[in-house]
Amino acid sequence: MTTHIHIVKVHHLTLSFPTRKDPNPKPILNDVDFGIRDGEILGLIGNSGCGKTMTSLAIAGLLPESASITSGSIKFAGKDLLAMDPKSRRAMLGKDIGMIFQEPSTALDPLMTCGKQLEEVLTAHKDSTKTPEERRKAIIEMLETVGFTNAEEILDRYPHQLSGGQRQRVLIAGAALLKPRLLICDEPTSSLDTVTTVSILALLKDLCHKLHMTILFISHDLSAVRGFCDRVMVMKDGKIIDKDTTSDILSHPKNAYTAELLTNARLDTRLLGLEPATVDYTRSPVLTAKNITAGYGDSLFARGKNRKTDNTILHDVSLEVFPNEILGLIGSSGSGKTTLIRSLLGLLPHSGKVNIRSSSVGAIFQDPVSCLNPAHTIKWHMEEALRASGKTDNSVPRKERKAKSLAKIISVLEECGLGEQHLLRHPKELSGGQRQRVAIAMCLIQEPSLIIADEPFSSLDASSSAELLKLMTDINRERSTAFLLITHNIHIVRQICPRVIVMDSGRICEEGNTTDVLTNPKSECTSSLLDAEREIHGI
Amino acid sequence: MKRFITKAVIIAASACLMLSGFAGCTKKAGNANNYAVVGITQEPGIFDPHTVVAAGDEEIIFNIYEGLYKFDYEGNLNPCLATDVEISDDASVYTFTIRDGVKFHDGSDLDAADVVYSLKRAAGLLDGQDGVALVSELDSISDVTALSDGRVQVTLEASSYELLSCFTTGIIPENYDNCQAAPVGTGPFKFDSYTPGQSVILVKNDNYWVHDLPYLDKVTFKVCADMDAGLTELANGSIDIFPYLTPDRSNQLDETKYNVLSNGSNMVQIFALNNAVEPLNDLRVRQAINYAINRKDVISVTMDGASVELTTAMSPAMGSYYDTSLDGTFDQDIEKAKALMAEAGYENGFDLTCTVPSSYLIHVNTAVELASELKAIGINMEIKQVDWATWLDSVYAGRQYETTVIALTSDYAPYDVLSRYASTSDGNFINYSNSEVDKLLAQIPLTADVNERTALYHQVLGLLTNDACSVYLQDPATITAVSTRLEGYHVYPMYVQDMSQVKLAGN
Amino acid sequence: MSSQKTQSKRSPEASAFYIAGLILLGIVVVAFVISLFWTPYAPDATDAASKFLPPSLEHPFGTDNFGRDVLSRVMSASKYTIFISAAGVAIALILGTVSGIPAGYYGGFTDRGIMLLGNSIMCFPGILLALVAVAVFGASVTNVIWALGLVFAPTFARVCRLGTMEIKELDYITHARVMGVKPVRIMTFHIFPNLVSQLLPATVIGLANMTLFESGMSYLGLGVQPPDASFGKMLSDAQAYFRVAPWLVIFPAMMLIFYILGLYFISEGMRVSLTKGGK
Amino acid sequence: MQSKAGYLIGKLVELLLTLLVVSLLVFTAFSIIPGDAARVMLGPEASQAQVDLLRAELGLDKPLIVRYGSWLIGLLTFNPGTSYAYHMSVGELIAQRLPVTIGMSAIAMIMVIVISYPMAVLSARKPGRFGDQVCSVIGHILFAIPPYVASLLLILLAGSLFSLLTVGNYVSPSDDFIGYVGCLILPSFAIALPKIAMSFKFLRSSIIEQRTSDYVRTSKSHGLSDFKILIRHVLPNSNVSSITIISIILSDILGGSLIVEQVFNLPGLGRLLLSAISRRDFPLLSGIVFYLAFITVILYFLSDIAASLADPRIRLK
Repeated sequence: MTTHIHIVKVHHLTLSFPTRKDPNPKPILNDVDFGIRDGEILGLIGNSGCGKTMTSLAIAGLLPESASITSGSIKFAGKDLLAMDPKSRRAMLGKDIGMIFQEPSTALDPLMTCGKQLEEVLTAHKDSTKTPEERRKAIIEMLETVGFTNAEEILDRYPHQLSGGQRQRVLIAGAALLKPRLLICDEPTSSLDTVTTVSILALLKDLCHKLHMTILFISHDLSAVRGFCDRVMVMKDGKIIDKDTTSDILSHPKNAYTAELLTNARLDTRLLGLEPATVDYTRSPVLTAKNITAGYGDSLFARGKNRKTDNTILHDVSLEVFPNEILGLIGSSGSGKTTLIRSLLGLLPHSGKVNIRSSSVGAIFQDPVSCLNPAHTIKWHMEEALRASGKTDNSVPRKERKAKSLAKIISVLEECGLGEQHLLRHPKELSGGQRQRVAIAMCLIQEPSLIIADEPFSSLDASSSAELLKLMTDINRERSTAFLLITHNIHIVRQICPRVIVMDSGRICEEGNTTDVLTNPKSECTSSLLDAEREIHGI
Repeated sequence: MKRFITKAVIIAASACLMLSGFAGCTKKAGNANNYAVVGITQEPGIFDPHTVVAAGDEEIIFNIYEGLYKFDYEGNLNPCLATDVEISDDASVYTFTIRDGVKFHDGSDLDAADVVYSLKRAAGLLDGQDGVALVSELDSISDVTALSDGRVQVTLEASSYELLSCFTTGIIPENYDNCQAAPVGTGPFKFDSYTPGQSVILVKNDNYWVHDLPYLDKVTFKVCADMDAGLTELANGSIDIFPYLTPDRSNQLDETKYNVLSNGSNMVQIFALNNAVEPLNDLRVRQAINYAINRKDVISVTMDGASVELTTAMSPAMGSYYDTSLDGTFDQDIEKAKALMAEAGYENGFDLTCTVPSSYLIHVNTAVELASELKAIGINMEIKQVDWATWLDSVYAGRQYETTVIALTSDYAPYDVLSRYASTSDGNFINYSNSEVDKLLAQIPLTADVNERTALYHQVLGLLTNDACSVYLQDPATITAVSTRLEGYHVYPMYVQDMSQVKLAGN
Repeated sequence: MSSQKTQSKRSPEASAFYIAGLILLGIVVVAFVISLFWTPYAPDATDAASKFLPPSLEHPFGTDNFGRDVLSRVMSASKYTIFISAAGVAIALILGTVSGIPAGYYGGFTDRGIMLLGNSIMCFPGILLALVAVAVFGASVTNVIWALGLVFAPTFARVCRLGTMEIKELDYITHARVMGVKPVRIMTFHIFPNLVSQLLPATVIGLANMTLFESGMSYLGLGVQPPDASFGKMLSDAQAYFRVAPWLVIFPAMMLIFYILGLYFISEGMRVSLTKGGK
Repeated sequence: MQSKAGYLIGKLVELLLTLLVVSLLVFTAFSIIPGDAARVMLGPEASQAQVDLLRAELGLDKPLIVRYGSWLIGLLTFNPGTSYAYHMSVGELIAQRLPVTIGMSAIAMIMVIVISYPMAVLSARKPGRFGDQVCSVIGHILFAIPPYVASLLLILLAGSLFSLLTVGNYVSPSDDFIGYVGCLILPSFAIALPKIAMSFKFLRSSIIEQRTSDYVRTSKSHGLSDFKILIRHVLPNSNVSSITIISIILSDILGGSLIVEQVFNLPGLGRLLLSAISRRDFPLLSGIVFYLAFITVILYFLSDIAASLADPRIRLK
């Protein structure tokens, strides 16, 4: 092996949060030892709470006050960081070490223009640029480097006037303004959508070459490092358990935990063998929507006055869902998918016609945390669904009715892979996947002919998603329930949806047989979705 | 950062010191010293001598207006703007001789025309007054004329030997009708200004007809929210004279700074029983209540023992009119009270409501003490506090109440005190009705001889006490704190503040 | 899951607040409970012979200007304080939830109407409104309770409205709507139980603030009426004597402050454990 | 910019509607008060004829709706009638008392800001440290002391300690401005005490919250010093969230002054109010209540505007 110049060398670092009660707690970082080579992009992967963020903060010198480094050392370009005084460490920040963080929406001061905030980076390190004009020039230059074509305008914008991706670019510009040698990126893309993620990663890679920066890239998602990092480290419980080049890790994981992470990331491998029902397109559709136009209303006064300002999100959308069908609905974020289904469910005022053949439509939503009422038990939820469906028979005596409904509830729960033991639990005592199952069970007990599912997998890990998918196809087959599945995951669509609709900017831009649409995209938005997918997952 | 803050604190602190230092300086510079500040607890409102009703207003305008006659601090009625009066034998015509050389505050001289105008105005005899007397006591005047010799003749509809004390009503310049905004009288002080809620300022009348009076250049009547606020101001030296204190409050004052004067107020504090409601319409119940009450304790908790006990409707301050033989009639006797209650069929007692005006601490406190004492004979008295307006409306005018506690004020005139017990009187809010009393009250004004009148008054008092028409409690002491800076202040047996005799100590 | 539960159980800071709060509140509540059955003397029995006795074994808190036992009066005053604040908060809570939840849930004109009324009430400095209400309807315990309930209702309405607006956007409410649950049922059974955690601290703070108001009104003579004892009235009566009989001020003030402080501490404990739990 | 104007117009309409509801509430409340103003003015000894005469003179015999209309017009022209009890214009009476109430509130507000702000900044520097804990506990205790109890204690203290600060001797600002401020300092302090605690608590937690926010972390990673972060980021942001609480405190202070001036015997609106209540002085009472509410409404309105100026998220929607 060739020897490498390490820009950062972390030596047997152990870190903990001692309190008065417990002076020797379990360390958060346990004997962490690695180096970052000059000019490389090093990925640091692990689940939340594994210590990857603490590692980065230790390097940057931004550890919380309560943290204590019990042993080890950190060297940056040969200097022992832990031996330096706080002032000179602070002087390194921004100048030698730049950082960007996960949540671009809150990482900028809402009261200050972007230009001012970027200028602070320069004024904090006085030596670099002198006059305001020079500073301004430097900032504009950097904004252009990170991909803004309207850099001058961005200077005077407030953070809330920018999109998430733009904010992240501004933050990158701030971190890279003084051309630090090391850029620490702490989950910079995890709150961005796929297309933006791809562009941000490309930008980082580009910067890395242009400015000769070294990047420490932290992520919980192994798939994100594909094609981006040179080397990857895997962290678990404060220890680095695996370390290798990216290609080796992805193709031949040596460590069992790494392999597990990898399989979780590759949902698609488990999708095979799902069998949705066959659809008869000649039957009359369960749901017909014609010329749906909808938007979010303004305040009372604005609504009357300026009709010009266009708050319309959906433009003239028409679609049909046939019995037994699982219809996929894909599109980038902001394309109007959620608005569409809210209109279909009658939750939003809209123009146009929605025709639903059966009286009840079920719905399951994205967030497993808020899909159930935290104040009530699962039993209550099921009873409430049953009551709301109006399918209880009021002629039978109360006691009998109760027994009957309980039996029904249990049978539906069992169908959804839950059991009697879950009846008296509260939502917080269930896992995300279980909660989504309860949500489905609540739909099923109402015996709907159509279930609208809005990104039900996006917050679940791969195995739970797979199980949930299986449940959905089972229901589809056995109960002949139609699904309208909104997702950003094209693989799932490919696997289970016979037909797909692609949306962009509030319009349906493509519609048709899934295989046709995905292999031979006719519209630009479909191809860009597919490109982004390919970039990230390497498929 | 820290240094900055310390600095700021120091600056702020020194600014405070400077401010208050200045405040001290300027205050002293403003002292011409020859002034007095009197604390009053009632908001002044009316300065017209004929429409004035509230005692709190009268005590101020006593210094501005003068009548034909005027009381002194011993209760004597002395000639003032009149030098003499001649009363016809049947007491239906009063003829006054007007004093010479008196000037109004506006510089004009006092003459008979002014007196005629003033008396007519007070009696409602001017054009457009429809005969509604502004001063209801003078309602019986049928005509006022100026005689050729400069005297003024007053003719009454019905004879009365008891009317002289009513001629203390203020005399104002002829055809003057702006007394509310700009009072003009002949008194020792001129009206200067009134700031609602804060003060009334009077200044010396240099042309006052009594030579050398008044001594002070300026008198300020300063409004204090209540007795305790006044006490705070006294302790602070911002007022010089404060009447209507209680002994336990005046005891807290610095003796070197304040003299405390105490005197009867000629008020009658009454635990009024509505004679028209069950079970108070039963004489035995009223007697029982009278016997159940320990007046000494009432006086002890409300006035720290400084008041005069009452058993009848008149204060001993009224001198010979007061009937001393009634003293001690209702000394506390629980057994007797219980027996009377049993006799009346209430051996288990009953519930009672006492409606008291919340603005008068002394009455509220009295009610509290009474409620506690009445428990002994099984009467469970609930206290309902109402504001003064509601009290006037529903208790005094509407007579919708069971019991109440109030102090009845009056001029220093016995007829004034007792006339309210006539069954037809507007002031008979206890609904007392005794034909014998009515007869006596009609007879009194027609009786020329003072001794005979006194005997009749005694008879009325005896009947009132016999009927136990209400519970008479105390003549609350008027306790006044006067700064040692001043001397010559006298406590009147009525609701006035005479500032004309007050002067700086040692002068 | 269970580890999470123990973690969010209570921080030492929160428990310190709880303990301090419960001790202070406990003193007043114990006085209150005992006063229901027994007080050393009848609280309104006057005794002219024993006025202004300083604290002694016979009268641990001394006697007042009527010779009444201050301890007995303080005990019976705690009854009114606790009763008025509790009843007032109950009224405010009921009015607040009944108006606030629909306002938040329906939005639009319902919201505007209800909030306009609420904001209008909140535009009066609270004590002013309570004073005027009591002045209009007469000073009595019932009227004080109603006045305070009315004054505080908009505060609770706000909490409910904001909470409802937040909760109604959550998936489980959307779900319930999709399932066809009736709005009234959604508000009562789906939303209200989830507001409890927000209403609880507001209730405790409301109790304390209401006590402050009540004592202020009694101080001005427009609250609890004599001879019944209340802290505010006792303090205003004692004001004249606080140079000669300081115990008349000290003990009622102490109990009043204990009660309010106790409530504040408990609400602070709730706040701390809520925010810590949230992290 | 369009919707900015819309925001302003919306707020203005809301303001006017609120004022209308406020005026209705006030009027209805005072129309149902028992007690006859004429009887109160004339006192117990007056005859019914005199009372009736005065009633007609005051317009008390007219129907309610007519009285409301004329009253509302009076309010809008800042001339809400003549006081029954004082025989003076209500506007004039209120204007006379306003210096006390406003002065006291202003001084109290200055005290709240001047004392609580530095305390909060210092306390929030090291949350959980001894000094912070002491501040917090003192804050809680101050919070629990009713203003009138604080007043009593202050009078006691002031009497024995600093006789420089005058108690109960009101000086009008036109006579002697410094004396005026001097006589208001103690009462203002009594009102300010619990509010200092309140604003301290709020500011402290808001500063602590801001200090742990993401953009502070960003600024740290940019190499800014703690002091600079405090001044440029933490304080401006906590100020934005404090604007609402400040307006609430101001309204509380106004209410508190009503009680405290009673203790200090200051001729402010509170005493005028109580005397108006007991004298059934309807024009005066309604005038005071309405204008106090009016001031509060304006304060809330201004705080909304201030918030929109300070926060670009509201300003540039």
